[in-house]
Order: sequence, then structure tokens, then C-alpha cells
Amino acid sequence: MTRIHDMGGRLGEGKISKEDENVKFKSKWEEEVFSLTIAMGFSGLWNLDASRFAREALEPVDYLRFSYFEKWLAALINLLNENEVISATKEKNSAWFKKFRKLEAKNVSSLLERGSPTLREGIKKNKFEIGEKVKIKNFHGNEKVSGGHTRLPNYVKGRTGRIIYYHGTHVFPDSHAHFLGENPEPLYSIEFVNQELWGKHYPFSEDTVIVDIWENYICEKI
Amino acid sequence: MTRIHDMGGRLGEGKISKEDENVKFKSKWEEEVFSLTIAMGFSGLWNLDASRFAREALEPVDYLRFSYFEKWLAALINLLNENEVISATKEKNSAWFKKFRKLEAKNVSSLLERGSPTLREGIKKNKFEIGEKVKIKNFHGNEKVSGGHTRLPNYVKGRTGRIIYYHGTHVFPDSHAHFLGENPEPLYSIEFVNQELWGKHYPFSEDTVIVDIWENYICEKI
Amino acid sequence: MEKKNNKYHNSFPLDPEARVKALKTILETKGLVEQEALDEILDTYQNKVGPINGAKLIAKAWIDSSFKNDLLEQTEKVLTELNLSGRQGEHVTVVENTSEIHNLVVCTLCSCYPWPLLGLPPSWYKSDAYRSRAVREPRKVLEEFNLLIPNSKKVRVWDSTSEMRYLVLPQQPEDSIGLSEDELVNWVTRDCMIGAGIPKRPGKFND
Amino acid sequence: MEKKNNKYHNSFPLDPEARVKALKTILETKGLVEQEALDEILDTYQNKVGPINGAKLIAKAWIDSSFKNDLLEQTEKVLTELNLSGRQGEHVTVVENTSEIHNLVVCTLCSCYPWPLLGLPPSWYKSDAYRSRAVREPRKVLEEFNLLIPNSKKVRVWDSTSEMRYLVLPQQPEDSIGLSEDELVNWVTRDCMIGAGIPKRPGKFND
Repeated sequence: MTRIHDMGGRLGEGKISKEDENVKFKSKWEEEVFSLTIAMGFSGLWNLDASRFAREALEPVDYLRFSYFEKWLAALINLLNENEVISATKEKNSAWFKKFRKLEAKNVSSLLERGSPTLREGIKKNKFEIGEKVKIKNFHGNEKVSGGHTRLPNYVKGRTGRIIYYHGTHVFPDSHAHFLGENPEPLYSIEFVNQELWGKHYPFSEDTVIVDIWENYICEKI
Repeated sequence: MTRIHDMGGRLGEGKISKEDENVKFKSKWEEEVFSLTIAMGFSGLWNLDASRFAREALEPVDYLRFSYFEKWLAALINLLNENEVISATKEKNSAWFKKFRKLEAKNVSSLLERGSPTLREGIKKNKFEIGEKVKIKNFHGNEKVSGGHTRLPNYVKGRTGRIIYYHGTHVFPDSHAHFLGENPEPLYSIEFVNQELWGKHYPFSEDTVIVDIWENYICEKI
Repeated sequence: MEKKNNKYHNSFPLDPEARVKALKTILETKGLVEQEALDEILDTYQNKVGPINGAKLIAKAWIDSSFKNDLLEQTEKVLTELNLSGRQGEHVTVVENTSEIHNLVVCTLCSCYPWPLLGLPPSWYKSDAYRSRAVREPRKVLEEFNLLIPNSKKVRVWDSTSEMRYLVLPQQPEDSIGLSEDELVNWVTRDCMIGAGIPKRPGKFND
Repeated sequence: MEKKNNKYHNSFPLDPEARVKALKTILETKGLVEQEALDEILDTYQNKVGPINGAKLIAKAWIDSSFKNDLLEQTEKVLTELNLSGRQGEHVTVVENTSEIHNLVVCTLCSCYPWPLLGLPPSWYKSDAYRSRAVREPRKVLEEFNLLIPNSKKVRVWDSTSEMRYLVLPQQPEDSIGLSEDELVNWVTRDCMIGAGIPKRPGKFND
């Protein structure tokens, strides 16, 4: 079960086209979508994983034909609707307004500099060690929420790779995106030989792809 | 490695919309795309598997936004270009014109009634028997042609199912689509329990999906 | 053997009408297609071939158990004899709905469909929504066709990945028992032979 | 826990300009956003944060092997000290290009990118073509950036699926050896810190 955003390795795309890369925003509305999305991201109504999910849950045809900031806009509208922000009034929703954290200009730089680190030290002992070969689950998708957010790309499912980094325990997106808690999981960088991923057609036996993988996406030691 | 057409189980689609289903073609150009495609299909320049491949090889965004007959049109143009039909002239390409089989009106009904059966009796002994459980390859895609046509849906890769029919040896699309011969392979109908395909979220333990699978898409007996 | 990334030009049929017209003119000028053949093809799928072909089979199977048995066990022999074989129906398997099993047919990879028995597929059968959802959540899809499958029934979805085509043999409705074959034909809708419907008393609009 | 199929309305931003304007008006009227904060956000990513941040790190690493060692081994400590941490760069791993290995960074699932070090990603980094092809045929992709990787070199593609961000430490070009840190900064292009380029003598247009 995948969604349209999970496109690593998908066939059929053409050449990479490079526009004028010094233009950061093509129009004023793109600037506004960007800054509104970042500002509302600090409101406490949702988190980064939830907003990623809102983007990838767009209908496939929309996901492919929308421009980057059109996707952001569609996702922002969906998040606002889902949280009933548009329809809320101070009179009817005083509790709601109390918990809302409005981003003030004076806090912008410190909040952006702090960001949202996802490392949670020492929450869980890692089962696997650097250097070990592990097999990735032929994953059915988010195990708690049917059709939910997940960060395991389709192209490594059922494949075997070697652990090259252990990053400590990190917030688990499959849980966090749906407000079911951070449930931190050991996070590894796992290196896959390209011929394991794409088959014997891949002409360079040394080339690899490295993917960051949370421990419960891993099936077993090989 | 999949293409955009391989969408079984993909999340994110909305409700099924039913248009006026008594309208077979919405416009004259749809009628023309349909009849031209069928007519050219008898020309001998390509086969059904090749024309399926021409449709699925469209760029993903086009595949999703084109209407059904727009996809047929784009594929027909690509097939004609690939075979240099548009640029051919009787003077320069007399050999080409000799091998071209023009569909004549008087042959239409008999050709449509005959169709293109794909059963090739007794070419190869089947390795597996009805009732046996088999595991499907976690397939990298067409094994002869990198990025080529294949008819194994992504959602059964690496899954285990039970053989319920054996259909005899049939033309193998992965080979035929690329004019590498018919190479017939034993063809089975394999039944997969939905919880094996979609995980424990699927609420009905008896429900199944049956997929037609050629023998060399199968990994092993379980 | 390595395929070029850009073997196919990806063309947008911005104005499909004009494009088809130009294409047809070129092919006609070169003498590669003839209008009469095109007309004959269209006439076949617009007027000659349609769900009535399948409906007649189903009605006969309901009243003639020996025919039903042949239809299920020797499908291709029966269809050839009745002149119901042909393009996109060269190989056919008939799957029977029972009180324990409901069958539904889809083609997730394109839109394979038994043309000689049902004509050309309806638009919903070709839609991305049907192709992606029918295998993953068939009961929700069937609900959208106003078909509630009891929890006790097993749902079997047939994904037509090969040249084998599937035709659903629906259960005969209780209140149609005793009717003649000709009357029964009108109960058999196209959708019920795909598994996306059940036979309905004529007059009840279904498709 | 079952998610509704249609939790999200799928809206087409037919006129994104008008939609954003309406949305912003609503949020402002309700007192949920303030213009000054929006301006400050834009100012940050338009004027304050950009590839120059990363370039300075690379130039310093080239001339100071102890700094290079720290940058590779204690990346987050170095970045925090230099005030180069922050949103979309909370966790960073620096990967070094050598004569044996070429590194390339992608995010196949969205467009994760080390904002505090490189600013916002270029459009090609966010494109479906780059996201789908970089992991499957990195050498062909690099060719489109005029980068021919010798067969003897290993290509390693980093798919940023977690909150870990990746910065490529390119090899210092032979003909830049001996230059000052300030001069070297101009050799380091944005693309070469993604792995889609190599450092270039200033004046050679790259990005």
C-alpha cells in the first residue's frame, strides 16, 4: 500500500528540468503560502509529520499536476479545515482560541533557530548494530493507522541492506503524524546495493542507496 | 520498479464516479481514436502487449490527467512514430509498405471474432500444481528488458498465495511486448488472502484477491 | 538490453480532436487505413456487441443446469459454439456467485474486460479510483454501487492481469424463479456480470 | 483504527492567488497570524539563509583539517556553535566525496533539504523526475548536470527519509589548492553540496 508521493525508482519520468534557480518564489502568492504554512506550523494545532501527511494524502492526479506550492496550499487548506480553524469563532470556541499559539514576529528567529529536533536520547535500546545486515519488512503500511503516514519507501521493502549509522532514538513519524505520541524508535542509516534494489540490469555493482530506517520497519538480522 | 499504471491498492483515490454509462464515446474524436487504434493493431507493426506498454510508458502526470482515449491517442502517436509510419513514403520505404497489412472492411468481423488467443498448448511443463502455496518474487521488473513491460502487479510482490487454476502455457508479455518472441509460460490464477496483501487492518479474514501469474514471476513453493 | 529513458515522446493531446484528424488524414493519404474498415469496427462495438450477449448466457444458465455446468466447466467451447468468442474474450473463465461468495472483476494494470460478452467497459471500470480501490477495499467500493455484502460472505476480487477474462455468473433472484429465459435476460444488468451489482427486476434502473 | 477514505477534501487550487488571499484575510481577521511574523519568515529564507552558509563550512574544512574532522565527526556540535542549526537542519550528517566515492542527496518521499545550510531547495530538487530517478539511475541524472562519474568510482545516494539531513563535502579542486578561505568560498556551489555538481572556479556559471 503506497501513495503517489512514494516515487523513488518509479519509471517513466523524463529529464530533470532546471528553471531559473535564483528565483525562490515565482509569485507573491507562493511567498504567502510559504510563510503562512511556516507560521501556522508553530500554532500547535499540528506537527511536521501531520503536514507531510496532508501533502501526500492529496488525490494522486492532484499531487502530480499541482506545482510544489499548490500542494502546500491544498495541504494547508485541508489542515485548517480538519482543525476547524476556518469556522472557529472567539465566541463559540474560546477554549480553542486559548490553546492556539500565535506566532509573533519577535519569536520568529529564535523558533526557526531551535527547530524541532527529533532525537530522544536513550529511550530504547537498539536491537541492531552498525555493520549488521538486516532485511526490511515487506511492509503493509502504517501498522497503527490504516492508510496512515509512513516513511519507509516502497523500493526497499523486502530488501536486505547493511547498517552504516546508528542515529539514536528518534520520534516515530507513523505515530506522531496521527497525534498518537512520539514513540521514539532507534533510527539507522542502511545501505543497499543498487543491484539488490533494481535487479541485475543495474550496471554498477558498487553503487548504493542509503535510506534512514526506523527499527520497527526492519524485519530481521540476516 | 513500477510505473504509474500499476495502481492496485494505491491509497488516496476518492469515490467511484459514474458518468452516463450508455454513452460509449463522448465525441467523434474518441470514436476515431478507438477505431484507428484497433485498425492499426492489425497492421502487424506491433502487438497488443506493445500497445499496452506504449500506454503505461506515458509520463506519470500525463497518465493520470489524460482521459482514457487521450491515453490511447498519445500511445497511438508514439507507436506510429516509433515505427516511422508517419514519415514513411512508398518511394523510400517500399519494403516497409510491402509488409504492412492494411485492414480491409470485409475482414473486420472475422478478425475481431478470431482475436489473438494467447494459449500455446503443451509448450512447457508446469512446475506447480493446483492447491499448492507459492511465494511471488519480490520482482525487480522485466528481467530481459530494463524498464520493460511486465504484468505482475506490485501489490503481490513477495506475497504468498494458493494456486486455484492452471490455464496452460500462455504468451509471455514481458517478452512479447518487446518483440523478443512469445516465450510461452505456464499461467496460474493465484488466490491471496487480503490480510496477506494489505495487513491486519483488513477487517475480513476470508476475503481474497485472485491474480493471474506467469510461472517465472513465482519464486518458490511454500 | 538497456531501454532509453525517453523512448517515448510524452505528448499532451492538447487538442485531441485536431490531432486525431491530422493523424487520420496522414494514414488515409498513405493508404494505410480505409474508412469502411473503421466504420465496421465502430459498428461492431456500438451496435453488435454489448451486455446483452452476456445476459443471454446468464439467463440460459439459470434455467438450464446442464448449460450452466458447461458454461462453468467448458467455457471456451460453449462461447465458440455460440460465436461469442473474439478479441478481448479469447480466453474466458466464468465465476459463480453463491450464498457464500461474491465475485468482483477488475483490471488494476489497465482495463481488461470481456468485450465479446459485455461490449466496451463503462467509464467507472476504467477509472483510477476503481482500479486502485477494488482490490484493497472491495466492500467499500461495492457500497458505492449500493451493494452491501454481508460479513458472513466472502468477497473474491479477480484482477485480470493476463489475457484470461472473467465473467460473473450472478445468483438468480428468488422473485425471478419460474420466469422464461427471454424474461430473465432483462434482469441481468451489465454491472451484475462484473460483480458490481445484482440482478434486478426490469424497470429498476441499475447501470 | 480506520481512517476515512475521504478525510481530506481534494481541492484544486484553480486560482491559487485568490485562494491564498482569502485564506490570509480569514486568518488575520481571526487574529491567528500577524503580517510582521510572516515578513520575518520570508526575510529569513530570502535574505538570511542560503548556500553561502554551507559554502563557508566547506571552504574552512578544505583548509583546516582539524575543523574538517570535527565537521565530519561532531557535526551537530560544530553547527550549533556556528549558529547554523535550526528548522530542517536539526540533525545533520556530512558525507565526504573522495576519489573513490561520489555522494548525492535526494528525498524521494517529499523534498527534505538542509535549510539552515543551503536555504530553500531549488526547483529541480523538488521535481518528480529528480525524486524518482536519483535513486534508480543516479549516473544518468548526474550526466544531466554535466557530471560524468568514472566507472571506477562508487556512487552513493542518500535518501533523506528521516529528520537527518545530508550535506555533501566535495573534494577540493586541484587548481584551488593554496587559495584563502574567503576565496575558496566562491568555488563552492549549492549543487556541489547536494552532490549534483563539483566545485568550480568562480565565474564559471554552475547553478
